[in-house]
Amino acid sequence: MKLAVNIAGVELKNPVMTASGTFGSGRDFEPWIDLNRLGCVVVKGVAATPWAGNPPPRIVETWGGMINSVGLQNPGVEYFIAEDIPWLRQFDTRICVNIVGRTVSEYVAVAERLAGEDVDLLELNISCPNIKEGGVAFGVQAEAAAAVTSAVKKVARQPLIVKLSPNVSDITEIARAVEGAGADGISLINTLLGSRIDIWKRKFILSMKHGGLSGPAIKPIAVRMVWQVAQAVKLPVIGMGGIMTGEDAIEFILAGATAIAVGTASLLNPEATMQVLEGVESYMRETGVEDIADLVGIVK
Amino acid sequence: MKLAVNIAGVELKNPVMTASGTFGSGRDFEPWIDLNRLGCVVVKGVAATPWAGNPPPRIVETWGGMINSVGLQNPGVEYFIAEDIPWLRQFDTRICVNIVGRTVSEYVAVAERLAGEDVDLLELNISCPNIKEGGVAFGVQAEAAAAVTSAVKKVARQPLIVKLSPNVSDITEIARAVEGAGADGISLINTLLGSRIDIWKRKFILSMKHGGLSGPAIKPIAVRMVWQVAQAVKLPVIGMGGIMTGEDAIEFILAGATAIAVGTASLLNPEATMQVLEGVESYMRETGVEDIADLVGIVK
Amino acid sequence: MVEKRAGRTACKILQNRQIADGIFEIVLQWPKILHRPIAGQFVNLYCSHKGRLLPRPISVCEIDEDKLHLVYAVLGKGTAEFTTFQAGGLIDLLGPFGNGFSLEGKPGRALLVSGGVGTPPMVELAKQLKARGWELDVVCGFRSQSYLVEQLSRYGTVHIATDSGTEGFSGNVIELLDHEALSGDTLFACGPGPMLKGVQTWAKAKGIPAQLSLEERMGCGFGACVGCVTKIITDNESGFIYKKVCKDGPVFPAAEVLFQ
Amino acid sequence: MVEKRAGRTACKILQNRQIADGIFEIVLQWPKILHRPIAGQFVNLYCSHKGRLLPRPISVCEIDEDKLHLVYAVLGKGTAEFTTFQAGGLIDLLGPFGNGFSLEGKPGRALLVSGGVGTPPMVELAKQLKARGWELDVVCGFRSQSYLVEQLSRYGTVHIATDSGTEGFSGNVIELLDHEALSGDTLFACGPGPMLKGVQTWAKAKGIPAQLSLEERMGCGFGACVGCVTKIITDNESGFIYKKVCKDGPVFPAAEVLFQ
Ligand SMILES: Cc1cc2nc3c(=O)[nH]c(=O)nc-3n(C[C@H](O)[C@H](O)[C@H](O)COP(=O)(O)OP(=O)(O)OC[C@H]3O[C@@H](n4cnc5c(N)ncnc54)[C@H](O)[C@@H]3O)c2cc1C
Ligand SMILES: Cc1cc2nc3c(=O)[nH]c(=O)nc-3n(C[C@H](O)[C@H](O)[C@H](O)COP(=O)(O)OP(=O)(O)OC[C@H]3O[C@@H](n4cnc5c(N)ncnc54)[C@H](O)[C@@H]3O)c2cc1C
Ligand SMILES: Cc1cc2nc3c(=O)[nH]c(=O)nc-3n(C[C@H](O)[C@H](O)[C@H](O)COP(=O)(O)O)c2cc1C
Ligand SMILES: Cc1cc2nc3c(=O)[nH]c(=O)nc-3n(C[C@H](O)[C@H](O)[C@H](O)COP(=O)(O)O)c2cc1C
Ligand code: FES
Ligand code: FES
Repeated sequence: MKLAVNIAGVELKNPVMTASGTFGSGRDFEPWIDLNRLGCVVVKGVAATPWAGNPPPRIVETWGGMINSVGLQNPGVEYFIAEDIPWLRQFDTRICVNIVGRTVSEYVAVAERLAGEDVDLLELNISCPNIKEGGVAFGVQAEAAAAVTSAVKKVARQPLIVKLSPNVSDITEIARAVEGAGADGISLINTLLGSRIDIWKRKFILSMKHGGLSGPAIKPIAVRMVWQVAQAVKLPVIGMGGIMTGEDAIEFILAGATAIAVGTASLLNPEATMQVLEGVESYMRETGVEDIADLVGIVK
Repeated sequence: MKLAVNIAGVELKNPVMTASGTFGSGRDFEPWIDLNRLGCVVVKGVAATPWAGNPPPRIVETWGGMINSVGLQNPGVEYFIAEDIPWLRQFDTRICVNIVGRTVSEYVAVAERLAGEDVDLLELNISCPNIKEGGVAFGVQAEAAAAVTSAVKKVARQPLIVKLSPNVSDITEIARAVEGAGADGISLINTLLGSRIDIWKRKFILSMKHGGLSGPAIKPIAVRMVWQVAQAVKLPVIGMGGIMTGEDAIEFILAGATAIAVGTASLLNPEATMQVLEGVESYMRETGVEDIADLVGIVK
Repeated sequence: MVEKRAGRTACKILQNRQIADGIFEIVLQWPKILHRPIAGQFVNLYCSHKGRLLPRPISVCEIDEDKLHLVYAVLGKGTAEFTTFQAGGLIDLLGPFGNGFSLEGKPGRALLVSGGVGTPPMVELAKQLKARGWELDVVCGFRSQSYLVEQLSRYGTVHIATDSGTEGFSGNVIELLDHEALSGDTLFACGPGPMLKGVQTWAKAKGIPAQLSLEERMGCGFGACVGCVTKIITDNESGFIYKKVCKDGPVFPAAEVLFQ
Repeated sequence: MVEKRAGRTACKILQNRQIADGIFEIVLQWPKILHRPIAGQFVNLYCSHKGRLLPRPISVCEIDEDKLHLVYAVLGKGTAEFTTFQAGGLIDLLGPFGNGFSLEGKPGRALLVSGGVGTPPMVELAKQLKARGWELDVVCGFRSQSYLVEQLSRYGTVHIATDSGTEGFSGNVIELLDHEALSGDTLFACGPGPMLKGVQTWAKAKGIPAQLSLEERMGCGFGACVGCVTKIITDNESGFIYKKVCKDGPVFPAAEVLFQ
């Protein structure tokens, strides 16, 4: 049974990745899972300089999901290089760095700084709804998405995945724009903008009012968008949004995802990535699939 | 305790409406509820001529929600006038007609035909994702939304609510466009485009591949959009999307909805509208609210 | 004014046990506030898992004085969840819904034809028909293992076909009908689409009036969502209109159903 | 290599009963595969309602040989659901998590100050401190009805304040501390934010080193989501950095916590 997949020239031993921001750099999961078994660790968003993030409350529960407004708190790229790359390199897994920024030059700075570093993939997060400064603005306008993609592509030494926002009228337009601008792959979906009000206190629960909705509630939207994007571009697609089980992962793969990422599920159960991997394997066994590649995008 | 609300000059005895397409014209609910207790019955989408709708399967379950691709099956405006208006007029409740069309002139035809009829409100559905012909295209482009709104407004004799699609990058842009074009109110959200794949049969479950996601899963997106639109326009807003309880309804009202509509919940429990109404009443009692209007949009 | 009905009701589970591979019988205490169901109607059962909100429509298998028997196959996650429900516990139910089989007409010889979990509704149907003086042949097709045969034998002659040939006739119900040269004055059928299509053709050829009980995915079960439609032959441009399986059906005259 | 831990574990419920208005004690069989919790740590409890997926963090109240006692207030829908769980049933649990109270230092006189459902963690803490030779004053504030007082009295002198004045001192815990002129070599506190802020100020004024156990909404409970942060005083531009309540806390030195 062949589980290995290829994303923009980088071989992953299996299609199970972690979704950025739900796995830190993996340390918090070591007590439960063997990181060597992951196809790729996608680390939490890394910025050029340390970001403080948003004030609490940052988390609120919704039916079948959660909203977060972490605001990309992160200790910056220097810390990441010094601490997290060596730590992650203990494990036989791929490293993908999720890059965040407020301006094109901030994104570029991170990619530039990582150019000589030992990471396998870059993921450009142009879709986080949790910062006022604009990350998300890049994700909802095709020209802006293309501009940041091509600027980063110029300096990047690793293949560049662009992560799309689902908060758009036409996801294929953005996908085509970043493909045209030189992206090597596309990942989606990031969170949907949502909010919850505390009716007793009569105020928003999150300090930032709105935040990003994730979890199984959003899976049907994610599956639809992954399918649309897979139809629209030639790039490899990484699918995510509400994956809880191996069966969910297969749904994304059939829709056109070469690899998939587990996000919120890992927060609810630190062993989720392993369960998803085992679920994928047992689906392949049960249905007699020799090579996972034979499933990618076969539902038209 | 004052529950009555005013939508564009039409008084509703209470803010609880039915969401179009989840209540037929009310007949199916008569065994369970007293229609006299509803603020307003919003009927299933009515077209100029009978529409056949999409082939089955039209329904699929998702986590905390469902996807439908009914495709606006309806017997047309003549049937509606002959059968449903007299039937609904037995009850002391408002009638709002959800208008669907494939072209501007089809929308106009329905509004024109209803001009001399005994209905209280019109709701322009420019947001149904379930027809190929384009309804949704009106809902995702500001100019198209404005064009259909002003065309219908010219012939309409009842106040015109425009129902927005959530599948857009900036809901406030569309809201402002239809406000500018003469809408008397805005209702939102319609369903989010989603899909599910049967991994054993390796095909989409719905015959149309994609459909409209509704139910509690989408509530946080709906609350966010209702708040954004209420901030952006001066029109009364009718809020919906995943309302299951009176507490959910209050969340929308605090976010800025003058009235709310119960959709999927009515399918899961035919008494849902009554339970929502009772929940709203008991919240008002518990928190000492004299007039529901005092709650509208107070969360900023 | 229509008659008022009780809403979603938590019913007491009296029994819930496996009766064949992947097939369970659940017996519920039937609350007096609910309408008494008739043969061919169904009830909506609901999951406890609050990710799964839609109804699971399950046909009335048999109704005693105050007990409802249902027989369900474990098909997906919802029916799998039902198997974990224990006697003594509660299950949420709405219904009964649907038109049921029409039992009108002068008693004679009736053919009941079912496939898989189309068999459960045959039990109450057979009971009612026999009570009205009909003579019955019940023809049931299964993949490999039969169930409900004992109950059905009380009311008529049971003929079994299995795909695997492990029990009874080896083949499908249409082949069995022909093989045993069965006939009748009327026919009732319930089962998967392809089987019903075969029954439709067979009955038409023999000139036997037939009623078919259909299945479709449901959003509500009581006519509100227009989700559960099937094509019914009509004299219009497209040759059909969509009717609701939950309210106009699930039982339709065979001659009216348009299979693809 | 870090030590391996057991994942989400269904724990047997031995008891689940109301001990005061809206306050429940749930006793769980503590599975051997889980780490043994210490005072000030918490566990994640999970709902059965699959609309509610996030953990409900609940502090360790007391741990016996193989039994975990938790005391929870019915605050919202999730804790309301917990009240329906029956002895003999199972509840999903992950943990224990958090740093717990630091019990280092030469035994002396300790002040334990709690408000509302900040009281449960004081029980295991008091037990551990007493075992280490500390003398304890436990000062607990409630809205109107006390609980856990009997357990706490085993380990030290309990002083009660109620907002309503229905039991003990009428007022808040700070007022009671002053009123009884209590003091100590160290202080431990758990309770709502405003109370902790008061304790911080009080302890600072008295020069008593204090540890505060904080609460925040959690997405995971084990450090992965960075959702549960609180402001910790730091010598940087903004004067603080965000630290995780679940992993860096929930217990922080009082001097480091920046309240708004
Ligand atoms: C009128 C009617 C009567 C029925 N009577 C019986 C019966 O007596 N015994 C029995 O075993 N089965 C019966 N079925 C089929 C039964 O409803 C489905 O097997 C069941 O809903 C599957 O649920 P699940 O959660 O296990 O499957 P999943 O595939 O996990 O269900 C997902 C969703 O799809 C729907 N769904 C999936 N398959 C079907 C189907 N074949 N028909 C309708 N909805 C489906 C479910 O209701 C649910 O909403 C009947 C169906 C209908 C329409
Ligand atoms: C470290 C820690 C220890 C705790 N120990 C106890 C204890 O021993 N006894 C006790 O009664 N309570 C304790 N709490 C508070 C308890 O976690 C909340 O009361 C509970 O999660 C509320 O859940 P709910 O579903 O009833 O409320 P809802 O408001 O319906 O919950 C919705 C969501 O918000 C979260 N939430 C709501 N209020 C709080 C809160 N105050 N703190 C954290 N999350 C919240 C819930 O976990 C859930 O994710 C503790 C909290 C923390 C952070
Ligand atoms: C707490 C949290 C933090 C996140 N942080 C990031 C981030 O830093 N960068 C990013 O690209 N996406 C971030 N995301 C989005 C996820 O990577 C993922 O796209 C989204 O949650 C959908 O997947 P899920 O439903 O499986 O969680 C975050 C999501 C959550 C829940
Ligand atoms: C089965 C079904 C049919 C619908 N048909 C229509 C329709 O005809 N016209 C319309 O404007 N909206 C239609 N909708 C959308 C609902 O009115 C509502 O906007 C949406 O479902 C969100 O609300 P809910 O989550 O409470 O269902 C339909 C929704 C469902 C579930
Ligand atoms: S299931 Fe809703 S109309 Fe039939
Ligand atoms: S709750 Fe996730 S980091 Fe603390």
